[in-house]
Amino acid sequence: MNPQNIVLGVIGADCHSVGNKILDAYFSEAGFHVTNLGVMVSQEEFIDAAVETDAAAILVSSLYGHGEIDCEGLRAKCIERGLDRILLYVGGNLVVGKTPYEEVEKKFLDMGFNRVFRPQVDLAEVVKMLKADIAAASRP
Amino acid sequence: MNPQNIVLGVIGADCHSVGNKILDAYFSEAGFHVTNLGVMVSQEEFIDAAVETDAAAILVSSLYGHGEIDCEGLRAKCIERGLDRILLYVGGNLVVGKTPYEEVEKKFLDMGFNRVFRPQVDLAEVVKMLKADIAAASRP
Amino acid sequence: MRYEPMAWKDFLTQRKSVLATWPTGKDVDLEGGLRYQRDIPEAKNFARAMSGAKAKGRTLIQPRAGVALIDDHIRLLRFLETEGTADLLPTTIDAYTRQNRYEEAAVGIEKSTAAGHSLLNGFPAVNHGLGGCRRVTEAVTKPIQVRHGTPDARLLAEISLAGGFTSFEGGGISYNIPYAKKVELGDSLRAWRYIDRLVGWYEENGVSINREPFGPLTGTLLPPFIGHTVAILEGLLALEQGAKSITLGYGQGGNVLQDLAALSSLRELAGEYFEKAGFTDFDLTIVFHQWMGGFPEDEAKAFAVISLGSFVAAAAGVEKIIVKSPHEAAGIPTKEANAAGLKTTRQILSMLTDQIICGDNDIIRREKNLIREEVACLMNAVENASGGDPIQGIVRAFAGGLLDVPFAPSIFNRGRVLPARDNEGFIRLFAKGNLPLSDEIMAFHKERLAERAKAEGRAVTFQMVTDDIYAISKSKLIGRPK
Amino acid sequence: MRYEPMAWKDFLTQRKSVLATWPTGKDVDLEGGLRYQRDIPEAKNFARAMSGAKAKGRTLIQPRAGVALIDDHIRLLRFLETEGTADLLPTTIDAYTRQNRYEEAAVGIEKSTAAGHSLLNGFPAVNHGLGGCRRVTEAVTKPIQVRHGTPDARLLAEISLAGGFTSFEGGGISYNIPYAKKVELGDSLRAWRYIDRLVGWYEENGVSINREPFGPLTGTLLPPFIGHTVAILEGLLALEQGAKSITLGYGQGGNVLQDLAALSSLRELAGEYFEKAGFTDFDLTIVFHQWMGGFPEDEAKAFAVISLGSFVAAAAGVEKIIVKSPHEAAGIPTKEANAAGLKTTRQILSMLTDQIICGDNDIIRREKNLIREEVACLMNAVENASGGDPIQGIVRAFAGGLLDVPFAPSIFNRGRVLPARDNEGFIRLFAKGNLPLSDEIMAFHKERLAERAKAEGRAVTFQMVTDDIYAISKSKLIGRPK
Ligand code: B12
Ligand code: B12
Repeated sequence: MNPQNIVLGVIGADCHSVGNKILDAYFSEAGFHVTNLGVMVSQEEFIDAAVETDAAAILVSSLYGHGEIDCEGLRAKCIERGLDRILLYVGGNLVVGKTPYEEVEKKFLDMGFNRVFRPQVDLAEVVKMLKADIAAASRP
Repeated sequence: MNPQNIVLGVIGADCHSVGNKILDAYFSEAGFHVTNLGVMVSQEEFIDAAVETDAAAILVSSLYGHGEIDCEGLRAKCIERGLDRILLYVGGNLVVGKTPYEEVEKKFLDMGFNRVFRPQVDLAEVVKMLKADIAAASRP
Repeated sequence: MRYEPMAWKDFLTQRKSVLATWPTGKDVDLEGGLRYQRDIPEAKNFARAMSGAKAKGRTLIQPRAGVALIDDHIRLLRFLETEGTADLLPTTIDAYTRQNRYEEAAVGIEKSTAAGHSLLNGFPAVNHGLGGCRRVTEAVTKPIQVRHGTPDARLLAEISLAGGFTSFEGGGISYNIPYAKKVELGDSLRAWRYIDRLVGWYEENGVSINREPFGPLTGTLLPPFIGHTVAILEGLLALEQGAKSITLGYGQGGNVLQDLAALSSLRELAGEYFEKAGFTDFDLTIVFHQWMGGFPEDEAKAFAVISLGSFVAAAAGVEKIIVKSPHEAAGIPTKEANAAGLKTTRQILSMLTDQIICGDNDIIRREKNLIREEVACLMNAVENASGGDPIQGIVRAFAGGLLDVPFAPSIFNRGRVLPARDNEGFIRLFAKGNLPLSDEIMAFHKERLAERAKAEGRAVTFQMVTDDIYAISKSKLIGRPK
Repeated sequence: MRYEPMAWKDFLTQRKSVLATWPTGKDVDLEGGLRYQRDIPEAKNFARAMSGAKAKGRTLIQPRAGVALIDDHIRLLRFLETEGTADLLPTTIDAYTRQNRYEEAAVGIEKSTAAGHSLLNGFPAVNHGLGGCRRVTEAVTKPIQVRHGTPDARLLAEISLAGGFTSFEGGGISYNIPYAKKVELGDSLRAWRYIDRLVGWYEENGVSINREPFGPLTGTLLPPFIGHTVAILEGLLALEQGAKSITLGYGQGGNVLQDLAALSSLRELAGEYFEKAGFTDFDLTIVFHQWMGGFPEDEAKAFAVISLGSFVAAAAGVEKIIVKSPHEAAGIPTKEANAAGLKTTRQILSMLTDQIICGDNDIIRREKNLIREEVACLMNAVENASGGDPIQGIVRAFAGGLLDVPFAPSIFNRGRVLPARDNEGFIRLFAKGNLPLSDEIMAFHKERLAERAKAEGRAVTFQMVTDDIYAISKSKLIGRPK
């Protein structure tokens, strides 16, 4: 696992590209090697890229509301493909409609994501967490 | 009891005069003889005017929030002064703060008012009710 | 007119009886107040905040807020400065205190304590006294002002200024005519002479206290020139007694160009009249009040009204805006609703802060000229009636209907003036009562209203006025027939 | 460029395969659709509503709304027309349908039925088929439009137009570049040729169907001229196929004067380009979109953004405004939140309806000239690349970066253009990529940005762009450093 490498993308049929471009710039600036798959990324594409780059984390965005449907099963597929220590982060407008963040977080933690972020998250905080989480995951 | 005569005023230390002027014009137009006491009217002044004009109803306004304190005891004082069949209407922003109308209505009905109105009330409806209520009260 | 500060000796004599009108009066002493004020950090001085806003071209936002009990009031104000990001804080005084009915205010405090929530529509500062005021002013980080509507606010001023408030709203006309029924105008003017003298004394002693006459008056279809004349007169009376930091106000009328013209002319005319009267050492700033008439009940609509007012404030570049809440039509706002009004306002102001919107244009120029002439008519009439004494001039002008505020409750106001909107929503005069306006001016008003009447196929009657009063609360600017 | 309607024979051949792409396609027949459309009352025809608004100088309000299930969708729309007083209704299509992924839409319908609330971000009209669409269009009293973001919307158009919708949003560029990743531009343009031909056919047969290219594109710091060029090109392509009722759109940029200039120039330029291309029988109207970028999370602030957009719409006098809700930053709005956005908008529009606000002024004139020149640069480049065929011109222009939409997801978009705000909040170009703008024009953009950079004491970098993208959601217009 290369602790520098992360995979980034917007899942499903989601076309929201603005946040994705900003995340790419931000995490690159913060020292990561970002493989940015852009928008409309399938679970398979995420996993292929993670395998290929030996990534430490996959950062999934979903803005358009179908996150619940699109993200289901990603963790299981990762394990299937041998990515059993990979970190899964997800953020954006994850479900349809204004929903208390706690509910959303629980839903996606239950799906196997390590961390769940609201759209207003401070990216500096995310970088800190990601570095710490990767360090923890890298320990034998 | 003269079914045409009504007394109008804004109770307490309340200076809101705009609605009062409109009510005066509206009820006069609708055929009532309105004794308009204007703003800042005490319970005693209302009752004196009602006694003097042999009024069928007193229309109390309270806009400024102290309605609860200012209106307490008006019914008892009416009875004391022999106005035992007089109709008491009250309307406006009767309590401090945005409050469900049902709560406000209950509070003022309990105080002895016959009808309680929100500021958005349609005055045409009020005229109808008032005529009907006066007719009912005039029956032996 | 001659302007003369009140003799200090007379002030001190009066002072004794003023302080004796309620027990908390005895705690106040002038020197103690001054020492206390001197220790207030600059950042909390209202007058400085206002002149800072002028220098930086910023618009400061201020809510109205006041509840019965000290701790609740502090919690409310803190919420408004943190969550609401208010730049300036108020302490709105309850309506019993405004009428000097301190016994009833005491009952209100008791009942509020018992009920666990405020049964008063404001903070009874006199009853809470010096200590209570200081607890409040010390608990906040922003400059804080007393906002009320008190014809005779002498005791309130003594207590609250010594209590650390650095701005005091009101005036002998603007806190009588719209707020009282039977208070003689001469009495309230003399009471405010005292208050202005007190403010002047603080100024002489190096403590600047902001004074803000209440511009919107009845808040209901007020043609700009009436409010402007009152504001300028009260400004002159405050300057006469030594006040220096003067904030004149105007309430949103609803027609954007009329509002822009009004705001710009208020600043110009006040400056000119002040200087013509011989005052030079003053710091004039302008406050704009979001719509002061009946609000729509629906909160989404209320947000629109709040936003439109904020837009005008930004376009006009005023120093301060007084903010309404989405609860306006219903009742005193919760702290959340109050903060919501502030946040909407802030968002509009921030989005517009670097923008030029409407510069000057022909219509604005036309309206400014009109206001200038109208104000001149009224100011001349007061001058002529005054025999040299401004207070006499004002009292006589109101008695003769030369000054007349539409819809006001005071029996010392003639109440013959009836305004209505023209076909574009400008507020015009339908009946001028006895206002000393020239024939040309009245011809213009009438012509504009005739245009509307024609468009609506009805005559200009009181029904039109009523329709206009209801209009904004029914989602329109102009009350057209269905 | 030559404009030629698609041969009817080719249309019919293509039609067979289009209808075969999903089972519900087989229910659609052209004549049946026509008969159905002819029976729709005039008051429900979208094209007529738009031209009526133009004639009366009114601004109609329209929300976005769509949920997975038919009954819920009907309830939602009815609520928006009654409580929200919407003048025009939408049916927003879900994102699976937009990508022709009808199987996934079917899953979404199932899961939504199971969950008891919508798990889809729109109404899957293709899956619901002709019957479903007719139930919806019959259940409402207002004209209703399909709003989506579908590169290949041929089947959706067939079903929804035969299903009683009288307006269809989108275009071959505007529903590809911002909405898709790998769809060839030529493919989407040809798909939309088909759709426009279908609309043209209805027109030829006496049924007017409104067509609305999607103006705001990525909704993110879009300089007016880019959107305008795309809108004009899509207008031309629709006219080519016989569409007549054309509504061109523009999304709020945030600087009021730039927005006013943009709206006024969109109308002028489109008219001119349409006529220059030989089209005369068209009915052009303008739609303004309230802020299409990131919204503030706080609802009170969102109301301010909604209000400011409404203000601009009123000042510009557009025929239609698309309304956002206070939930925008969070998720698809509840029906109440959606209605709240409508009510705020209505209140602003009604208050301003009889007012003239900003007429023309020097800044608006400057910006209009700039936009005119910029659009000319781009239109010429497309013309030159076209070899006479507009579709070729557009495909080649995008390939060469002569047309380029900032922040778009499509790999057929170069994505080299970077916009940023100048010191007054006008959207300018920081990097022009390969856009064929003249040196004078670019010198103006650079100069204006340099002014801001100087004011902020930093260079014009990508950080500035990012700051500007976040700005409105953080209560500012310009993303200044702290
Ligand atoms: C204009 C106004 C003022 C003006 C009044 C000028 C004047 N002299 O009239 C000024 C600026 C002076 C003012 C002052 C104050 N105001 Co004020 N004011 C308003 C405002 C904005 C509009 C009132 C109005 O004229 N409406 C138009 C008329 C036509 O409507 P109306 O008054 O509601 O009257 C109609 C109905 O209520 C109904 N009605 C009334 N009475 C009755 C009786 C019967 C029997 C019936 C059937 C119907 C009926 O019919 C009337 C005609 O349609 C309202 C809020 C609002 N409504 O938007 C606040 C409001 C009434 N004011 C309020 C307050 C608190 C005050 C102050 C105490 C200051 C403060 N703390 O903020 C002072 C009052 C001091 C005092 N001594 O009274 C509060 C009351 C709060 C509450 N009840 O919880 C309100 C609701 C604002 C708020 N949300 O905080 N105010
Ligand atoms: C601009 C925009 C569009 C543009 C997008 C252009 C483009 N190609 O990018 C257009 C107009 C095309 C568009 C289309 C649609 N949109 Co849209 N759109 C928006 C809007 C207004 C802003 C998005 C944006 O760019 N924000 C700015 C960027 C910087 O912020 P961001 O995207 O949130 O990304 C940041 C954070 O979320 C976070 N983040 C994101 N992912 C991750 C992941 C991790 C691991 C971390 C740590 C952080 C993180 O960091 C990012 C950078 O700061 C939002 C609402 C809003 N936010 O105000 C709606 C919104 C996202 N759209 C929405 C919808 C539904 C759609 C549509 C389906 C149309 C519709 N039904 O209304 C289509 C989508 C079709 C499709 N196939 O995807 C909904 C989603 C609803 C929901 N979740 O319940 C929203 C929320 C609006 C709403 N309230 O209805 N949209």
